[in-house]
Amino acid sequence: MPERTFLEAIRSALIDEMTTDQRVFVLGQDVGVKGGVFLVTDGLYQQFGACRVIDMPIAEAGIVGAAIGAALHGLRPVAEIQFADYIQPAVDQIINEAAKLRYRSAGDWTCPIVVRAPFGSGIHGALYHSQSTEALFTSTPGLKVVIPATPYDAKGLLIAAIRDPDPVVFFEHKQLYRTMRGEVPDGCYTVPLGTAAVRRTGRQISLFTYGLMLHHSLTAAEQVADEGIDVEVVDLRTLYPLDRETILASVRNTSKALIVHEDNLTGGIGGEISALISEHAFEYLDAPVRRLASPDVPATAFNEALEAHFMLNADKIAHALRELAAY
Amino acid sequence: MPERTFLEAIRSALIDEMTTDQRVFVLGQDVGVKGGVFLVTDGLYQQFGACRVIDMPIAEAGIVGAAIGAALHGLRPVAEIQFADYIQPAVDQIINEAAKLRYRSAGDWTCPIVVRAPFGSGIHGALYHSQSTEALFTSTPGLKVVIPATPYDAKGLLIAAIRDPDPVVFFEHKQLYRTMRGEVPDGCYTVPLGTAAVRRTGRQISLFTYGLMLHHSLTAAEQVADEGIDVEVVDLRTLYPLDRETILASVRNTSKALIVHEDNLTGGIGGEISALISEHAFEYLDAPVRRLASPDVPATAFNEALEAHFMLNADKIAHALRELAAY
Amino acid sequence: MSMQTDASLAPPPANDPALPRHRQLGLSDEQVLAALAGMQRVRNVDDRLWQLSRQGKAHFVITSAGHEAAQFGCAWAIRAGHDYSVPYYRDMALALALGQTSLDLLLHGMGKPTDPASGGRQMFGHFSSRALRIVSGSSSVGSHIVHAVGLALAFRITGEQDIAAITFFGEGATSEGAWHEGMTIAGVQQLPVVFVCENNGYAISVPAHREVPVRDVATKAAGYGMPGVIVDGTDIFAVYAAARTAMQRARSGEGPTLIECKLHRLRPHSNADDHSKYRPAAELTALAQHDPIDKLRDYAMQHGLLNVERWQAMQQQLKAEVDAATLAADQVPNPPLESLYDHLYGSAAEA
Amino acid sequence: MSMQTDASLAPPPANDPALPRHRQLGLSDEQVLAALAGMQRVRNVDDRLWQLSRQGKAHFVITSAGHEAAQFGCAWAIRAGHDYSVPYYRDMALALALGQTSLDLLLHGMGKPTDPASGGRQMFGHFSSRALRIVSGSSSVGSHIVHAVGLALAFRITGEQDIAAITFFGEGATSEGAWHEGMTIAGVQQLPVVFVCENNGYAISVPAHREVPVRDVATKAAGYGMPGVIVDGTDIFAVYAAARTAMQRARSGEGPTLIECKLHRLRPHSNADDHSKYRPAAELTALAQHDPIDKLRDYAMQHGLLNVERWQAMQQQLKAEVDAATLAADQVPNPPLESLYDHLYGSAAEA
Ligand SMILES: Cc1ncc(C[n+]2csc(CCOP(=O)(O)OP(=O)(O)O)c2C)c(N)n1
Ligand SMILES: Cc1ncc(C[n+]2csc(CCOP(=O)(O)OP(=O)(O)O)c2C)c(N)n1
Ligand SMILES: [Mg+2]
Ligand SMILES: [Mg+2]
Repeated sequence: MPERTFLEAIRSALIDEMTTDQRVFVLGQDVGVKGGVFLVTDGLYQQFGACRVIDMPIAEAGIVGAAIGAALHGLRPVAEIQFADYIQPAVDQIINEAAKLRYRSAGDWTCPIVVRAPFGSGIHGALYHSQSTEALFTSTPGLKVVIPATPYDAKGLLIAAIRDPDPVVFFEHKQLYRTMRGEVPDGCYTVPLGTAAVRRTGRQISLFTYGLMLHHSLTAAEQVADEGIDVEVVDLRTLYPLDRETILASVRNTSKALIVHEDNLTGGIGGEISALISEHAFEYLDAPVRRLASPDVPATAFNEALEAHFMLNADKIAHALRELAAY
Repeated sequence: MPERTFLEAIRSALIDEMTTDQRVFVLGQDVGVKGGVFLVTDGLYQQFGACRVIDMPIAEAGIVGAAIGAALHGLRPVAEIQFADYIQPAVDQIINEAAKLRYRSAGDWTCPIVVRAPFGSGIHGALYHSQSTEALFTSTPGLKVVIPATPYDAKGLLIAAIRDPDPVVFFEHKQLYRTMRGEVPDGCYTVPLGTAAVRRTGRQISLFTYGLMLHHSLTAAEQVADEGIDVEVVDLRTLYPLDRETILASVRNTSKALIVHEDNLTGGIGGEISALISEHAFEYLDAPVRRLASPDVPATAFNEALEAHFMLNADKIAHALRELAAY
Repeated sequence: MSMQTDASLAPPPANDPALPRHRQLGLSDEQVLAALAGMQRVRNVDDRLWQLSRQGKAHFVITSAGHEAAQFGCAWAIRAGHDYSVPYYRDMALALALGQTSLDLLLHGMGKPTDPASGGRQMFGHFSSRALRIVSGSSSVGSHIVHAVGLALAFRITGEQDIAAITFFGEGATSEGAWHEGMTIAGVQQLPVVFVCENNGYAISVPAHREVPVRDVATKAAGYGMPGVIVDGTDIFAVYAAARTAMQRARSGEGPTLIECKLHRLRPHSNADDHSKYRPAAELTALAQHDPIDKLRDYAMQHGLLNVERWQAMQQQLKAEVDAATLAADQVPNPPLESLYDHLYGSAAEA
Repeated sequence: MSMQTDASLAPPPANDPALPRHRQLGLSDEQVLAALAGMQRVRNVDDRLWQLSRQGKAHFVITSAGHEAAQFGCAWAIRAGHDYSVPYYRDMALALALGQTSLDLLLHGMGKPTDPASGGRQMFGHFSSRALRIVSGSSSVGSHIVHAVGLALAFRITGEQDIAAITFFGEGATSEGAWHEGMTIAGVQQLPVVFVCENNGYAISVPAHREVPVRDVATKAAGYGMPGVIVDGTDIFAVYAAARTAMQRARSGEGPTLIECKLHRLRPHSNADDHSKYRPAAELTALAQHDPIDKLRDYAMQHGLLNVERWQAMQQQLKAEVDAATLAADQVPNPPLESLYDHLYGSAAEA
């Protein structure tokens, strides 16, 4: 199986799916000749032409709204928002339009669009090129929110998202684009939406996470393994709707839970997961459900020292695991 | 002390504060001659003139953005968004601009604006005149989110919000406007932001809620009181930042917690509160932290029967209290 | 498919100035009478909804009174079920002109499960039918324009010819950011889409000069690289002529058009509104002169398409029709409560 | 307050066509030379930032090369510390013209705690100074326009006269919904605000014809009830004349203006961009002809304000200056880590 970076896996998903399904097309700022600011769509313009790889004006509501309109006619648009920090002007289109179209028409109309956006810090992007904005979307019935962590999943989940009959917001961690490599098959395959993956089995603590933090978490799990702390690491993959079964089954097994996310602590998905565990696995718990997340400040700072201080890493996660193990 | 409806209390806050402080002004759609679609600003145009009671185009980002600009020059804008369902086009201005201005300029600039919006269901408003959209804002450092439940608080909290040095999103439940009456002093007074209020003391269950649901919760607490279930009812009032001390103190006392909100269950503020309790009062808990909220569908339906089925009420809350008491 | 929508398939118009206007436009007498009947039909539904709202049976009314000629005039230029229409809440008359029935509208207004627009989920005013290619909208002003643009983009991508999207909105909506973004994309790509502004001079209570920075909304078109056309929106023939030209332009790949229909909202914004608070008394009195139904009726009489008897008979029949439809709608029982959870997500099989 | 900003307080211009252009505009020789020095100073900072980025000492560079005349020309019409300026990331030259120093810019570019714009929090390109009334912006394209409009609204409310707000943006930003809403509000209320479009023909890689539906952004002004003016943005005097007229219009209550400065982005969008991928080679070669610094230098020489020796001396001095500023900025230590939590909320005392 060929090795690909996370970024190449996403590109490969787009190419394979566009080749297979004529209804699929890509639209966004700079996705054409430039191939996207991260080069995710590099070469697509040459391969599929200006009609299916569409450079758009700086108009996020227009981009998502146009995708919605095209989906109404049966197409399968994949809209790119250049950074997750700029998805806000499209919030109304995503939440009030895309996510409600099926429900508000009692199933007469549907809205199978994908909105891709790079998110996350660690590339010196400071306040407006680093945000984790998934919490804006994880309280919207009708929507799905997907965040892959591995190249294999990135491709399989993106193809599944494109084929899904409902709107999907698909966040890609910028730091994974070039640093993460893995085996990624040629051709189309899907990884089902709505299912988490147990990346490491363990008996003492369940760690729930997604995106870049999965990798820091796995490193941390190895660090503490030597100390006799056996951690199960669950990659959530879909944040909305959550895979409750996998989450609850894991924590019923281990009796302790740590949730790790790069998004701010307060109001992040961690609260929802903690609440779910409390509600449905309370009697299994041997310790408080813990959350480890970015501090409650607007986003990472430009200054390198502050950026490093802001960001989670394996050491911080290992520390939280040790504390929880000692509880 | 004069009796006022919830709506009159808000109007009285605006009038008194505009009289006291020349920097305060109101802007929004139909707030002028018409006095707002709910008549909250009725008479203000006549009293303060077109310069301080400004009818605006249908441009929510423009309304909030103009408020931000005016605040930069030292004014105290109170922007009205006609329905909480239409705050989405202003999300970028609220989250990325207002909430980050102080932080991003290291304190050089500040942004003391208030954004008022009526929210909630029960007036046959269906999918787009009924939403609870507070969860969009309860993960944003730099912002405050306030939701009053009584006429007294509505006035005091609104004046506090206007005087607050930072941006405040202020949601008013439409059903309370005319149905809720209470004593409301003449003249200016404030109710501090960031502090919850214990509305009913009790020893067995802590019930955390806000807005219209406070009243249903108090009714429910009375219903179950006869059955020997002693409920403490806490009115959160400020959803961001949460009054952790009051929440934790209450639950440490009662050992059980129920969170009630009209917002959807998944992704609502309930998850955050549940997580806080788990994290900081785990050892005091005698039962799982429970959440009772609206079902995870886009919003209430227009059909009366479905609307009634969607909505929480005292009976549903009493039922949840009984279940929790029996745990 | 409704009668009105056949007009766009009519033979090329005979431009003989001696002919009455409708014949010049290639419209038959029957088509004119059908439009008149349709406009009166929808006015009756409008009347009935206000009445039902006072009875507590319809919880929301948003009137199309005064807008009927604009909507019926455009409908003549639309092939329902082929071209896409993306309406707003004011477009009850359009929905009817495109093929929805009085019963459909009353089921919608009464929130019944058989409401074809939303199954009783949406407030009145959210007309929708996939069969007729009327696109479901939200209440969020201006947010639907981009969907029409996206549909037009889809035709471009699939290479479909001879098809267009048309969208409707008030002058107030033209202040929204999303409207601008839709217009911009349509202009940049010269897409097959027609934008129809029903300019009634008010956004609820706010008069146009406090919400629109120019006297004519059509002026805005120049900034988007498309023609802007002003028509008398109470004159069904003027509207039809403009809409037909615009739709033909769109369908033949010549790009988008903005049409501004100047007209009057004859009633308050909705049943929750009292327009006497913000409209001068003289203006309210003068409204009667701007009723598009009166105009078309007078035209039909002048040109011998109609006489008083036939008009009265027509009105009686339409009255009976709305009574029957109201009765039928009222009898539809509420949906099962669990249906609240239906249609949230589709199944994989769909894809 | 910088030298450039005094120009707007100069005596009424002498419109004698025999005079050199700057004298016709009431500008002294010293002012012209100061502007030239300023433009070269900021170009040096630009150069230095690219260099520092290759050294890993500045993580983001967004160039103002090619835009200097537009920004300095406008700055002449702004009374810094009195009028409000609401810039975008391309406006490094403006920040300097309004009174920020090379050191300020380098501190900002290197993310130092003493960065006056953001205390090292924002990426380079987010110029801000409350003292100079330069408003802090986000990176979200087009979102700042409304802030300028809100400032202008504030002047209206407080009744302040003889003050205006001015805001800057690229042609790409004019597609954003928020831009439209700001323009609409300014137009409806005829507010004292000036909109300056620095049209460099690209939004990152997307050429203007794929992002702007009209050839001239100035065309859009008509839809907002304000004049639209096109100027050669590489000609500092043309820009100054337009900006001065617009600011005077605004200050005297005559309403807003949209100014379009046509100019060229001489370098890639940012240090993360490679513009050879999307700009034709011939276009890249031709860029050298559009350097506004060369233009102003040639003008100064032609009119005897400058000679080769003096220009060389000036350049050397400016080179030394940027070296010194770089050294000074580089030596500033990182902030204490706990400062990450500062300035999240204010204290009640502030209010
Ligand atoms: C985004 C948004 N903001 C505000 C509203 C409230 N609202 C409903 S209708 C309306 C006025 C619309 O005026 P116009 O576009 O002129 O249409 P008209 O009703 O006059 O036909 C407003 C402000 C809304 N529905 N959506
Ligand atoms: C809302 C938003 N969308 C997208 C971006 C990404 N982006 C940054 S600069 C830019 C191009 C802006 O072009 P223009 O407005 O012409 O200004 P220029 O850079 O050419 O001076 C884009 C798309 C952004 N910063 N904000
Ligand atoms: Mg109107
Ligand atoms: Mg540009």
